[in-house]
Amino acid sequence: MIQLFHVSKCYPGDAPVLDDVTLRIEKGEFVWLTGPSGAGKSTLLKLLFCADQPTSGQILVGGRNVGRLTQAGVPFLRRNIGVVFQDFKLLENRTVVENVGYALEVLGASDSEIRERALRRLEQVGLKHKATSLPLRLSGGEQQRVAIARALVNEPTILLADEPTGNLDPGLTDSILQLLFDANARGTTVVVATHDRGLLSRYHKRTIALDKGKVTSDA
Amino acid sequence: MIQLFHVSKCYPGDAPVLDDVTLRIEKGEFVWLTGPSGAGKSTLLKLLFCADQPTSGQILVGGRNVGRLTQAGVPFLRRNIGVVFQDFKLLENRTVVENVGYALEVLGASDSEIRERALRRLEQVGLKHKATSLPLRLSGGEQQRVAIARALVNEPTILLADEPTGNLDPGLTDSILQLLFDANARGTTVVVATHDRGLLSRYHKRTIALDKGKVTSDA
Amino acid sequence: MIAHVAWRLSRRAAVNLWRAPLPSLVSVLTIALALFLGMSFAIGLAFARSLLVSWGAQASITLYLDPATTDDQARALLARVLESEPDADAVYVDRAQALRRLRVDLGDLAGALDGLAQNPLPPTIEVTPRGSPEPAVVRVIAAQLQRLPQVAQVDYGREWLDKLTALGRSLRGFGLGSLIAVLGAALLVVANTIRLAVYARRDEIEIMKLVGATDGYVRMPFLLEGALQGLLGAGLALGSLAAADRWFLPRVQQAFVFASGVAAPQILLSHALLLLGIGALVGLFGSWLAVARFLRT
Amino acid sequence: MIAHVAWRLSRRAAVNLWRAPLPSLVSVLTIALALFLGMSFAIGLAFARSLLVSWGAQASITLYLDPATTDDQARALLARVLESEPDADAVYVDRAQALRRLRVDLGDLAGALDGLAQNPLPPTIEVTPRGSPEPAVVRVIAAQLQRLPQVAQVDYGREWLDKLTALGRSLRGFGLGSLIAVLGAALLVVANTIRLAVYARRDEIEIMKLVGATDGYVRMPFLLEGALQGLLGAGLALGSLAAADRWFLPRVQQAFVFASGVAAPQILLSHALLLLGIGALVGLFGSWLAVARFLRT
Ligand SMILES: Nc1ncnc2c1ncn2[C@@H]1O[C@H](COP(=O)(O)OP(=O)(O)OP(=O)(O)O)[C@@H](O)[C@H]1O
Ligand SMILES: Nc1ncnc2c1ncn2[C@@H]1O[C@H](COP(=O)(O)OP(=O)(O)OP(=O)(O)O)[C@@H](O)[C@H]1O
Ligand SMILES: [Mg+2]
Ligand SMILES: [Mg+2]
Repeated sequence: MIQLFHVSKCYPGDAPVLDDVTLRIEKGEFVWLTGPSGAGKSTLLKLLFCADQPTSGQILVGGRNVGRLTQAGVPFLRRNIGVVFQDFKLLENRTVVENVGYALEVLGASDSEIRERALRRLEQVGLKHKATSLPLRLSGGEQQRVAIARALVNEPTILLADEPTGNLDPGLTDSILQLLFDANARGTTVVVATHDRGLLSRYHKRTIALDKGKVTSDA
Repeated sequence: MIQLFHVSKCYPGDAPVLDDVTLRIEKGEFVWLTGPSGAGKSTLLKLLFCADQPTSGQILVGGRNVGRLTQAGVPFLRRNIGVVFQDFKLLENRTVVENVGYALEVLGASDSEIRERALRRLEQVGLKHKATSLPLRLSGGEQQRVAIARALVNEPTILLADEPTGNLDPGLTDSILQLLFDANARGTTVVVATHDRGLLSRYHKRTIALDKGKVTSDA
Repeated sequence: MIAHVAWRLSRRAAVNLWRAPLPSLVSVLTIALALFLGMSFAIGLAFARSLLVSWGAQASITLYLDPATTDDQARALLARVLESEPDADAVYVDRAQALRRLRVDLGDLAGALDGLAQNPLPPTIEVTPRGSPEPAVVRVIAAQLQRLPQVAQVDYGREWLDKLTALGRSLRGFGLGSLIAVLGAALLVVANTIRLAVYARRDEIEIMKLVGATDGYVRMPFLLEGALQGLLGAGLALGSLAAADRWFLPRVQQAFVFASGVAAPQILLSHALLLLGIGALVGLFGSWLAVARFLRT
Repeated sequence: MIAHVAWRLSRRAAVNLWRAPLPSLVSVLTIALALFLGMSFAIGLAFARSLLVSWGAQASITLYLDPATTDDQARALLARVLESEPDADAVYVDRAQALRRLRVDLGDLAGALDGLAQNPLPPTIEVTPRGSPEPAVVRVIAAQLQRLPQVAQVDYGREWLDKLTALGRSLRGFGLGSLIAVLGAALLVVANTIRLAVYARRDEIEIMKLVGATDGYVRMPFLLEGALQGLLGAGLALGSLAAADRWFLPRVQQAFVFASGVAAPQILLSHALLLLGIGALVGLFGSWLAVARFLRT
């Protein structure tokens, strides 16, 4: 499903952020991506949904070479990928339910369908009662859960979650992870970047460790 | 140092966010503030540095009644309080060292002193090499550490840290906490809001638990 | 599909206007000012030119008759004038009438005439060409009348007519030139203001793209809002023009008595529609440019 | 302390301009347009009025002499005129000269004169008051000259002089009124544009306050940037005016031949300084209002 061949990413004047990364993630896999702060986890995820281009190397997502996508092809790639951003990236001037629904709106779903599916996801993350709030009125953990609901709402074939539980208490963390596992069980390929050693040890899954842009272990 | 008497905070149309909270934190104490997502931890911290006003109740910080502060008094209160915001709140158009230095700049320190002290703090959080980057170019964990450096840079008498390690790997978490303990040892009163049960169990300190706006335990 | 997307986007545009009115407000105001200026400039120009034309047309030709001319001779002459210039009106003003007029014109200064031993004014025939003849035509008529007997002197304000002609020509060139320059500058400001309004919402554009919206889908609400802002701006400009027309112009009307005969500038429905159309286009196009700028990054 | 804070803030203003040029750019452009419009409006108004005054002043008085007057009589009369009106120039135009002039004036149409059996033009004395006498004064002089012997008719373009007087009066009222209205609207747009520019940086203001900056310290860099933007805007407006003066006006100069004698509008150093001062004040005050709006929340 996801393949990286000798991918490097450099910003001028700095040490490379990703350094010759080669990886293969199969369809339906669940993968932890871990590593210290600044290791390049978020950068790696960004490359997968084409928010940035690698300096060198090739990336295949769902069989397509991401580097060869046209300007018009990018949105269609992204619609098959749900992303939970580390900084949430919620639309400030839209309510919670509108934010979650936006991922469906771009697909051209009908208003009633958007609303129904968005509310269902919000219920799963425990935020149905905040549906009409604006994101700035939410607590950090609530914002994070809205971001998770949005990523899941259109049943993407790939789910990329960047530190999705950093602002959640242990109880919520487990229930959110259960949502990710459920999606995975329905066939979604899931990649979760996390620092939380507790999670890694509680849920044994394939774990890719990055350090200074290099893959240091993969098991 | 910090006292709350029957403090409540309500937003119209919602259940109260804080509900009759009475607390006393002594000078030089180190306190964990914990509770599930949406419990009111961030709101409580906000009230302490006057970013919001309680609906009812009195708050004393350093012997002053926060509710009675004039418009002009607020900045002077804040200069004695270092805050690590849950969403970092870095100035986008200033470099990392300028961001950290800003807390000193408002005190009227000289350019060379600002630079020197800001760089020292950045070194302590392991980011000296990113001093001239803009915050948007940093990883999540790096941004969080900049926020921590800024909170510590002017040796505040009170330090409020909202989820300061949510984006940090365990190694960094420990070294950052060590900085907080050091500040505490130098006399700073420290309040840290966190979800991380691991921290609570590793570092035994007074722990105040909130749930739905009420203090459920304090030990 | 198209219809319900359009409906959804219109709803969103309205909601955005409601939740964050400032950027839209500024765009609307700027567009309104630009259109108001352009429009009043154009109207002023048109008015000034028609004023000049009317002045040129009013240029009457005065035939000063030989002081020795009798009333009968003068009347016979008047008949000849009317006959030879079918496109002109003519009246005979005798010496006594001329003196009375002068007294009235002089007002307080009329005393200066009291010392006159005899009426020094010659009888005149005043010829007023009908229609709005060009200055050149007025000259020919004057030259023809000059040949009539008993006509001592023909006066048709040659000097002034020349000045008006030159002024009219210069208004055409200068006015149009500066209209274009000012409109260009105003458009530049409008485009940049819209860009600033979009800049204030650049995060929104970034997020929309990251969540899988096509460029077109991101652009759409901005275009719609831009067009709406343009329409509102044009409406505001029209409203101000109408208000100026209604409340401001009458106050300076007395200063414009000399312009009686020139139709007051009128805002026609077609002008209003044109202005609304221009407003919508400006808003639309400005938004397009602005969004394109932020879509690229 | 004050000095190094000022230096630091100036540095920051420059850095901000460099890192995020759009908001500043838009403010600068808007201020420039507003000042340019206001200034050229004021200049145009002043120019139009001095043009009118000069036209009024040029109003010469023509004494049509009795056709029977001999050259000697006419010259004696000229001497009397010069004596009685020490503030005026006067020349004698004999009948032959008058006819030659008419031929030249008629140009292509001069043929119309060929059929004349005898020269129908009377001799004239042309009196030109020196200085720029008011229309009323011109009237008195004309009335006095009327009393002289051999003077058949005095012509001083009464009708036109009245129109000019009225036009001048209306320009004063109408022009000043619309100048104020346009400047008011432009200021409104400028203020709102600056507010939008500050709005795009509202997060910054919030963070600064949370980190312990006093309102004054938050405001300072915005005020400085506002003043800088105002200065730049005024500079741009001045530059455009100078450019228009240099490149645009000469092109329409030929259309302005009739205005020879009126000093071309000049941008004086004092005007330039005034404009720069106004620009800085507008930027400063606009920023103050805008920041105050976001400091309160
Ligand atoms: N646009 C950029 N320009 C320059 N450097 C960048 C840019 N974006 C990221 N970096 C650098 O790349 C490195 C890796 O960043 P990345 O966000 O991938 O780290 P991460 O593994 O997600 O860390 P964290 O766990 O702290 O989120 C960091 O050192 C960061 O400073
Ligand atoms: N401005 C506001 N308007 C309305 N409700 C608000 C506002 N700010 C916060 N809330 C609500 O108050 C509750 C408590 O928020 P708070 O940020 O204090 O929670 P928290 O304990 O910090 O949670 P987390 O661990 O997720 O950060 C939340 O349910 C939130 O939605
Ligand atoms: Mg990251
Ligand atoms: Mg919180």
